[in-house]
Amino acid sequence: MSNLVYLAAAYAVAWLAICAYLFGIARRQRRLERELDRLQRTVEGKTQQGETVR
Amino acid sequence: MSQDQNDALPLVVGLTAVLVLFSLYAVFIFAPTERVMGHVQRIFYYHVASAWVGFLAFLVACASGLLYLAKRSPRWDRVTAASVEIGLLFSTIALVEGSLWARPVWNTWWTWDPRLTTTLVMCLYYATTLMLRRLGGSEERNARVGAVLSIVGFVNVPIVFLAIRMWRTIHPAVLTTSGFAVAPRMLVALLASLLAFTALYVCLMWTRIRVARLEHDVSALRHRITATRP
Amino acid sequence: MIGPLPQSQQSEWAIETHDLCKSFGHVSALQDITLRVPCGALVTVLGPNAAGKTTLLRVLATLTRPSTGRVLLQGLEVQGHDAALCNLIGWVGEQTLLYGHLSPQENLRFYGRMYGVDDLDTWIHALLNRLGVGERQEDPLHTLSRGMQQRVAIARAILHRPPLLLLDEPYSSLDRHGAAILSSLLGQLRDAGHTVLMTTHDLARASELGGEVLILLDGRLVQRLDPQRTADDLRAAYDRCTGERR
Amino acid sequence: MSYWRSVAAIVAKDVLAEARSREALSAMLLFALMVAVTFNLALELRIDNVLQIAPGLIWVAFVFAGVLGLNRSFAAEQDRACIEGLMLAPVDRSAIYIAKCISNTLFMLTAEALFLPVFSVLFRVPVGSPALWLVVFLGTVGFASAGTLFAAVAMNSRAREILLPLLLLPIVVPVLTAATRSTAQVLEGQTLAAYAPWLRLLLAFDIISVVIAVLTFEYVIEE
Repeated sequence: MSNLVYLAAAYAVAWLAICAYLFGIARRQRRLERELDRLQRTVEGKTQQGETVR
Repeated sequence: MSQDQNDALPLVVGLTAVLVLFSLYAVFIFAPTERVMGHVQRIFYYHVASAWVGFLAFLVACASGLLYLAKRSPRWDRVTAASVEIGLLFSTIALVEGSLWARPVWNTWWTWDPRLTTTLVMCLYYATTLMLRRLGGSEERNARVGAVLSIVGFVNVPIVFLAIRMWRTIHPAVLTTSGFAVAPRMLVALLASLLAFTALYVCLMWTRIRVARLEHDVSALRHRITATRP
Repeated sequence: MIGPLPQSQQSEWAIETHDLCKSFGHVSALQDITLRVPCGALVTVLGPNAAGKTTLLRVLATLTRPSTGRVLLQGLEVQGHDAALCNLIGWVGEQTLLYGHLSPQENLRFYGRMYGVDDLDTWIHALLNRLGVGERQEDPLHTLSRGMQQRVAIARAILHRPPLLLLDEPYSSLDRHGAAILSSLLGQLRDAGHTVLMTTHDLARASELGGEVLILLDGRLVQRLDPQRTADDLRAAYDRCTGERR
Repeated sequence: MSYWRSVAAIVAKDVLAEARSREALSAMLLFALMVAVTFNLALELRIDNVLQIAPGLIWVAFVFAGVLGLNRSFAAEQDRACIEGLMLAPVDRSAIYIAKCISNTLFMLTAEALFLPVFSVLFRVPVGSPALWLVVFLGTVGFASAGTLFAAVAMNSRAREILLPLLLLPIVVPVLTAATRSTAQVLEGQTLAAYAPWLRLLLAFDIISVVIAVLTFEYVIEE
């Protein structure tokens, strides 16, 4: 019966690792999208002031 | 083009979810319980599947490394980097699952079996190649070196395996992989797991590469802004 | 000692660049450099620190790949590694490219073999004497002062009689005597038909050498002064360029 | 022809510089001996188990000393940016690789030739047999050929001293196992037939590693 512990552990480890990885990617993506948004607003603000952005 | 990709992603994710659910059904319900090892044998399916994805990922990294050296397009470098990272994830999962299977069946956490040893050694190697990218240096050089390392690493896999197998046959192996008869239903479960994990690999690659591209865009924009600052 | 170059040059331009850009990551070091240097010219690239002078020279010397744009040396397109190109270029960089445990003579003999130079020993002897390293030519290089090492580095650059010399701050660490030797050598090389492109941050040096002066600022060529300009013209132009930036 | 003339010039330059400084050689030899002494104290090497432990000990000493020598070899090229001098020379990049590989192999073999007799005296292991030297030669070529490529990779990075062994050791696992096993069999006095498979593996590794390194060296050497 205790063998089931190993079975459960093996599947738990696999899914936990994959989910943790996905979660890490998702968090990074959200952070980057926010950053991109902020930067694009900065660029727009600048062009409105009549500056050219190379 | 990137619009198309974003449209296709939910479809791929949905397909993957279906495949994963089916594989879980096949592994836990459809496949019969193995006579000698009992339920714990069900680790086998995901263990093999994650080992397969690890191998596939390093193969893809080698191929995209070759393509990078030929084309010098950063796109192929992002594929290499993502594939090595994901390959490392799945190889590690395979090692841990193997360990959790070996403990109840062979009464040991680890054996210096050729497959296990090769996987461990190559994991250490690929982890170092990822570390190398974090040490800084120009993006272009990192890409070039990353490509060469992924090619060299993959070519080396069979040689390491062969060497360790020869080494094991000379040292009498304490534990042998006791084969068990694979029933047709077990084969279905195995194939379902392989398919599900391959689909999972595609999904992970997709999102990982997209994040890498985003990262590139953001830092390009940031530098453009600082460069034009009066 | 320095004979005239064989008249077999394929192009009237020693150096040609078209829209040359180089960036490190997202930091741009050179922007849209379009440049033509005729064969046999002596050109000085003048600019403050971090203007991109070294990057420009390294790109021309094939040591750094440009991000975009074309470079032609004596009409030969620079792409990848090519023996014919290597034979054209004589390079003096920030570092001396010499081996510390070998003597100046042994260093030059090694590089001479790499380039397949004929009658090597006589030529090395003459070169080292010309640069005033004659007495120290058999001592290990690391026992020589930095200035003496710089003289050997200059000898290394002209060892294979390249038609094109790319010198990055060649006067650095030379004493007055060494600087005088180099100036007269550069004059001699120009008379023999060699093209010389060198960088300096030193306005006085640029105006003293004569020849054309290019002013490089923030990775862009901002001004070009022909050889007829006076020292005062140059000073005024340089002050105006650097002043505008501030 | 000028290709091999350049290779010979670089090797001659390396040998001359090493003959002057003896930096790499003395570092490798002393380090190998120190490894042997340390392992002796840690593992309690005795006459009755010497044949079990000696082969591994010899190769561990060679590998770590070799890493030291490889790092040293490219540090010398970077000292006054000499590597740029080599890159500017009108020779194919692979000639630089072949030359550096030859000189690294030469230095390692010299250090090993000095190390083995001392080892033999300290641990009463006979090292005279030509078969042993064949194994040492093949193993060293494999190690140095892969090592030269990775030393060039590590050269331009921060933390190069750590990077080289981390990259190199997984790749030379086949060399290490083949060399250790065949050394053990030679010391046990077995016939050539017994360890011929290992020699074949070593030879195959040597060839593959040189071919791949010649093809890829130009990509890692550029800045």
